[in-house]
Amino acid sequence: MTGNNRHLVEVRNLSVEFHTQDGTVQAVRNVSWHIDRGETLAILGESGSGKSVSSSALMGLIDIPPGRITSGEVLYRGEDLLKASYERQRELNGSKIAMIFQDTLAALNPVYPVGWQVAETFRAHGVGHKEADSRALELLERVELPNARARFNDYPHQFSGGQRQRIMIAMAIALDPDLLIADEPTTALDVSVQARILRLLKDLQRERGMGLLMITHDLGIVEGLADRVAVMNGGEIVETGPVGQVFNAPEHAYTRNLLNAVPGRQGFPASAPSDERRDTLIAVRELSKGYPSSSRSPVVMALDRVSFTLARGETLGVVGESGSGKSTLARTLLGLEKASNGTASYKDRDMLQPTSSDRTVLQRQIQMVFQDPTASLNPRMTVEEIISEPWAIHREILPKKDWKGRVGDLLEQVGLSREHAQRYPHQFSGGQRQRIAIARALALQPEVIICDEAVSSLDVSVQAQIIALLKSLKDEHGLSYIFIAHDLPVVRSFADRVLVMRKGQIVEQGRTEDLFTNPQHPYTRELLQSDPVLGGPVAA
Amino acid sequence: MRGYIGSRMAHSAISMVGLVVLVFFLARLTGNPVDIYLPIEASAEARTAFSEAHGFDDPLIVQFWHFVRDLARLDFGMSLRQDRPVLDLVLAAFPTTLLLALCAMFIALVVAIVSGALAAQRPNGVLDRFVNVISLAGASLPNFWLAIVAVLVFAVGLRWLPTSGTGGFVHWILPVMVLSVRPCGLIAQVVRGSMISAMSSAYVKTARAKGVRRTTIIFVHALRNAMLPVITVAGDQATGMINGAVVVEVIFGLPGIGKLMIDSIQYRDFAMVQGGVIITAVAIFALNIAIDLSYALLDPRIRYS
Amino acid sequence: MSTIVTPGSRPNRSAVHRYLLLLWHDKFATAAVMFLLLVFFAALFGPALFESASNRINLLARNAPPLSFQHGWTFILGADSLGRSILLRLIVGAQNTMLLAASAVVCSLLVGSFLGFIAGYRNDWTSAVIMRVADVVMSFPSLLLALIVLYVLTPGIANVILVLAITRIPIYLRTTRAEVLEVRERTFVTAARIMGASPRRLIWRHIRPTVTPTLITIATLEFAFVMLSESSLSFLGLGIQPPAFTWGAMVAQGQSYLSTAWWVAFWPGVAITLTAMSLNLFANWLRIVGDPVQRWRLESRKKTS
Amino acid sequence: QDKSGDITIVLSSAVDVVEPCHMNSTGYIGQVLKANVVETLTRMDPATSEIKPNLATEWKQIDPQTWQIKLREGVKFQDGTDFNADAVVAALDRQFSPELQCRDTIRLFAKTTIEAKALDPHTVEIKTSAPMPLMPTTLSQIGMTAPGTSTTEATKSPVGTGPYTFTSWDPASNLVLTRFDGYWGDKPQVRQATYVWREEPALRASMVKVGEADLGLQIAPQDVDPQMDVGYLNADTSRIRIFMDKAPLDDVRIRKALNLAFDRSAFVGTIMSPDALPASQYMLPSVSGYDDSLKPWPYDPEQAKALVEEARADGVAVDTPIDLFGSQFMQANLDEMLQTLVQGWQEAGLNVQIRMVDKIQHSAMRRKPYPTDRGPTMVHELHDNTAGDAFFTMMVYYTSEGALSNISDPKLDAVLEEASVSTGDKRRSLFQQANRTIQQDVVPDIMLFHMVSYMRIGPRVSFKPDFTTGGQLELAAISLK
Ligand SMILES: Nc1ncnc2c1ncn2[C@@H]1O[C@H](COP(=O)(O)OP(=O)(O)OP(=O)(O)O)[C@@H](O)[C@H]1O
Ligand SMILES: Nc1ncnc2c1ncn2[C@@H]1O[C@H](COP(=O)(O)OP(=O)(O)OP(=O)(O)O)[C@@H](O)[C@H]1O
Ligand SMILES: [Mg+2]
Ligand SMILES: [Mg+2]
Repeated sequence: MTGNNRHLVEVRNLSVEFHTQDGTVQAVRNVSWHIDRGETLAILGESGSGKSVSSSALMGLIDIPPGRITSGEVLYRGEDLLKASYERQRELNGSKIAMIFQDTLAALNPVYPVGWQVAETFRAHGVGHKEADSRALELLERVELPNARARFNDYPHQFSGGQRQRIMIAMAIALDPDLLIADEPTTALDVSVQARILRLLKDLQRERGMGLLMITHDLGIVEGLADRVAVMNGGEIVETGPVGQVFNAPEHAYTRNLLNAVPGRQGFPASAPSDERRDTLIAVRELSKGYPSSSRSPVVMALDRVSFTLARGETLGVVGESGSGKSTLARTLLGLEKASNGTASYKDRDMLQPTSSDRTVLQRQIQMVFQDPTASLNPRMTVEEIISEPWAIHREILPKKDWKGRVGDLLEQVGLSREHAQRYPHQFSGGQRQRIAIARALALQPEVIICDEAVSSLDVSVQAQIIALLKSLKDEHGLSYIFIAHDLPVVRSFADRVLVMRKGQIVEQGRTEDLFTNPQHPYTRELLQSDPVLGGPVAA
Repeated sequence: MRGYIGSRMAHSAISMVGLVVLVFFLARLTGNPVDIYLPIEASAEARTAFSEAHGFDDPLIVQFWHFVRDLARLDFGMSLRQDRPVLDLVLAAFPTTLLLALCAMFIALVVAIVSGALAAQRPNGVLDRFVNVISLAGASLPNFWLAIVAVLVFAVGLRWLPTSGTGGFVHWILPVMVLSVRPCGLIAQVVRGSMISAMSSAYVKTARAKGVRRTTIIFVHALRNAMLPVITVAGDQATGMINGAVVVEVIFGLPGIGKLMIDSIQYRDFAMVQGGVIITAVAIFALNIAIDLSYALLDPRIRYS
Repeated sequence: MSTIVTPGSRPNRSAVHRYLLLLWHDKFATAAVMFLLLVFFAALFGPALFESASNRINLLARNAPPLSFQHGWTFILGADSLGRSILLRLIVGAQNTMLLAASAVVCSLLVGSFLGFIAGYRNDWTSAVIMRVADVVMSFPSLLLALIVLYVLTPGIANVILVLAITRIPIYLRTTRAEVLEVRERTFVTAARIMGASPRRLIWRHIRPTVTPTLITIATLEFAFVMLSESSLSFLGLGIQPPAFTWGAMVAQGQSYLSTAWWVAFWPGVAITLTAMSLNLFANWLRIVGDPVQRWRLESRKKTS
Repeated sequence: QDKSGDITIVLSSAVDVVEPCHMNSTGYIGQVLKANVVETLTRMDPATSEIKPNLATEWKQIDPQTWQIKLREGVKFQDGTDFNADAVVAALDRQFSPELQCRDTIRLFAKTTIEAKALDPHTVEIKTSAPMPLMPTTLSQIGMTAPGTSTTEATKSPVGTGPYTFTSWDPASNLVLTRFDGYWGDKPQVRQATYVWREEPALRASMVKVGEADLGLQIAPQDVDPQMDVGYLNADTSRIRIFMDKAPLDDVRIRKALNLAFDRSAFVGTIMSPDALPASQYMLPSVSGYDDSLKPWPYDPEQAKALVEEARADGVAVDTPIDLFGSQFMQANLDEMLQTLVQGWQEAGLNVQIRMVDKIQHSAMRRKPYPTDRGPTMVHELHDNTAGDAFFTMMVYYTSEGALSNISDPKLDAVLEEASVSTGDKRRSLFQQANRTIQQDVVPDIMLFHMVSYMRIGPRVSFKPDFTTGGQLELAAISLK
């Protein structure tokens, strides 16, 4: 290690391109940045602007081919990682440089218990089995995985999105790396957990002088955590500098745009004529769902006597603790999980055990955007095929000749371009995939869309665009949404009513305005308190 | 899990009944054993006497009733050809077959998994092409050809090993080798195929980011995800061997179930055929239950009710 | 959007052209396709052109070694034990061989995978019934099945295909089912299901593409196996009877000459292996072309800037 | 222990039955037991086909249905019991036990029954229900089992008077015989013989080659190494039987054409071994009743064609496809032989299709009652007459009554009937006459070859096989080097 080098990690002139069927995609162009010990660099930027790709390049994780690093060097304490041998790269990965991946479901090996996978980081770098296990357990407890000891041997698919994200984090911080790359590490975490996780990262940074590369779209986090910020757009860094400077006096037009789009700064939804009596679409009564206890873990009551209604044209925000049963609620309503108890009806049709004719209606009228967009897209289908699939299923909606045009329209509406239609899911960034999933849900023009963290990976400007789109659909076609999110400002700006969930129960529900201004339940208060934008320490 | 095994065994018992009934009645469509057991010159009287002595002149349903009645007492009947209890003969032959199958499958699996997994690291690369050609040749070489060439080379030419027969460990080397070639080729191909997809998964990237060794990534992370078709195909091959590695048993003079069954079928030794089928079916059913359970063990997302 | 697409270096070529180009980038697959075409034409025109020449017995040329031209150029691969040109017999035999093997493999593949999809997708009593029937088929001695078919039906090619197909159904069935069990749990299948996709669509559009490559790999390997096992049925009187013949029959005929005239069994063996290998290389190519995550392997090669 | 007197013999099929009353019908039983463990009252000299004394010292025919046999004295069974008249009676009676279904009995006696009784300790009288002029020959095929042998169950450890005791037997892998010290005759050189079996000819050849075995039976002609392998006529004669009931096979010209249309000598040394003999009659030349003057049909394609054309001109349906049935288990290279024949017939203008069938179907084709739903039919078959008298062939295959016959020719029947009850030269010449009629006039078959087998003999032993070797392999005849 050459001591004469100032920076812990320095990226110079990095360019990455991908080969695709239609030509070459330049994902990253001449990107340069650096991080010093104990410093936090935040990379902000539009979804698909090359944040994930440029950081994976550091760890040698880009598939070459089809990817190609066309220029640049990555210096870790003066050593060019792009030229390092495989074995050297392996030594550094995990121990000196670690990464929290964006898409947690795909990133965890589905066939191994999570504890085993966390412990593997230790084992890969020479720690014995016993010790690795005990340290892994310690870590899982540290990232607040509930019941960590009992759930040590559960498999990734048995955890909620936020829980998986914490498992990923545990894996990454296991060996106190010099540099931690955190790619959207908290998108699935509720604000209070998020705050504690961020504090954990900060502590580590302070104790060990860890450098932190934070990729996020959450400006609140950036403000609270980062020392410097780099803004990416279209594969390039358009602006960089200390946080305060960039946020207070943005130079680049894109940065300005971004800062203006932040939700929550614009007040409450103007549209909600909320007292008007509207017909009820979905009525849920006393819905419960327990997961049978596996070998060691106790029965998990993912839903505990949940009751609520959804009216036509209404947006129902669902917020709450990570792992509180929000996704389970969505899945149960769609019949993907068998409810243990309770009823749910859609326009007086039984949703839990529908007759086959009812099922057709339900499938036509209720759509869902999954929390894990990557997994929900068939890797062997082009985007065009994916988005037009609803029409192929429900032939009456759109004649085949119009599919292509309509797909293009939808792509543009969600902020992608028409040319993307021929690409495959793996060729997109996390946020782009999320938008493809949204486009697919919209394609069917259903009456209800259940969005499970549908906009969590989107940068604020695209987020704003999507929210605006959803709102306009609601106004024009009377769509209703069940909108599951952790991002309270977004919920506040979009939802008419809000449910707050905790440990499988609804602890509070009410009109958005009431709830946000006058929270009743202590948990709701805690939640609002922790939000960096709404009430947290870094509130503007 | 226990409930699953229980219901599987119950279902298998029903299949077993079906199998036995099928074998019993269908086998009797394939000609009269008299034509083999008596000299061709035998008079009509001698032929009738033979049929009577062995109960072939009873109505089929009566014969079946006798069979079932004896079976209930675990009496599988007597071999027409050898005039010994079927059960003794089958149980004497079965260990040979089982040992052959176990050894051959073990070797085949190890070699195939290692070579197939390594080949998949660079599809269409040099190693891949090499493994491809070898495994395909292995999967399409006739067994008898391999067996005879192996004897000519290793026993006659080099004199390293005995030509055939039973005895010590050395006697098993050639048959096991010969027997493992086809499953090895087949499994290597399947491993290669499903490993290619597994290696491009996101969790492989995670493992790389953790600094996991390449061999661990291949053989621990990717392989387990790729194992589903592999064990299915391996199971099919093992089933084939339990049914009898006929060529190998015949050529190397190993007294296994395959040879026994082939002879019994050719000699219309119905009691033997029935007994042999029951015993091999028990093994095959058990193997299939084990394989189905291993799906759930390999991939926790697969669960059986 | 933010990314830059360098304007397509690919003008709008037709799909056929594109696939040919993709094929061209895999030289092995190209060679394989050429060989398969060769076999195809041999199968199509061989019998018309050389039928009688290939059956002309000439005991003087018995077992003539390869590259001996004294009997004419057609004896370049040598002669069989009746002095017939091996080359011509390979060409003429292609038709029967392909007809038989291809039909048997395709039948068992189609039936097996169809049942496998049902069994894997439904996973209820239908699945249990299908799987237990498959168990029975796996445990039923294939020689006995052959004899039964022989006695119950009239001998003919269709019946060989029947026997070969039935005995090989379980491997496709079990492989398909195992894969389906896993794939149907994936989120994208769930996503399609809540969109209202019919089971048929789920299976065809979402599950099948993931399962097919494995099935094709197995099928290509089975091809060789079926070609060889067919000949073992013909001695029972089931199947193709002389003077008609297949490559498998040629191998079987050469079996007894292994130590004296290796070429009699060798060349047809090579033909079988090469065909299986070509099919397999072609299947590998298809696997890569069909997998968007892998396709670059065939695309990127054309522009090494 | 001294192993120098121990040898290993590799057979071509598993010894899974050792019941001596099948030993003349099932080759491997005879090869193991006959003259080794179990002896017969008389024996045939292979060189002359004459019947010689063995356990019997003399015999005479009292009247057409009564024979008197004098037994050798001082003989003991391997279990220690005395060999005497009572033992012989027991052994003969056992042969007729209904539970045993003795194949030898079925073949040798057909419907004839016998009654044996002891006249004195060393004389036995046998009364037969019908005249049996060939009693001495018949007795050369009946094994004398010890009186203690079960008469209701096939024995699994036969006891006889022979020079070897049945020591151990694992039906799955091997069988061992050990020299019997109380043997009445000369002490043989071989101390112990282990029999193993391999079905694959190349394996048997290899085993002798590498020294794992000393004798290898049934070496395939193509594997023959003249240094080690000895060929011998194995008593089998192959032919194609013609079912003379359907056109065009009911026309003698066609049957002659079938015989003329191929070159028997071209097979010899190619598909058939170089030592195989083209056959003119369905028995070996050593059999009494064989006619030396008869030659195999010549190769005359022109005449064959002419005969076919002549028949065609007379309105015979010569183009009707003829089915030729064969079964692979009968003989090696059968496929090749039949294909070559078919090509010859095709050139002569006849349309023959090969139909390979399973063992049972083949048997069912060959014996009466014949299947009725068939077209013009021919069957390939083998027959061995090791008893040395034409009777054992002619009555079954060529009389109207014969179980395996397709002929109904009263004149021929009369000749054969007379021959069967005659003795001496008259008997021989009547059979010869019948053979001539059959080959020249009736033409009920296409006679092919007297078949040859090869035995591989290892360097430690010497042995000279002959046509009886297929049915008996006398260990005493093996000498050690
Ligand atoms: N394998 C690939 N083939 C082609 N294009 C790719 C591939 N992987 C990524 N890209 C493209 O590269 C660009 C950068 O992707 P990247 O994942 O770095 O985006 P990101 O900035 O992380 O976005 P997000 O915030 O949505 O995660 C995207 O436009 C994406 O479409
Ligand atoms: N298959 C399963 N087996 C056992 N437990 C499960 C399973 N799936 C989910 N759980 C548990 O059920 C609880 C609720 O999970 P759910 O996914 O609904 O949470 P969530 O509210 O969506 O959380 P997040 O915001 O983190 O996505 C969690 O504690 C989770 O660990
Ligand atoms: Mg990203
Ligand atoms: Mg969730």
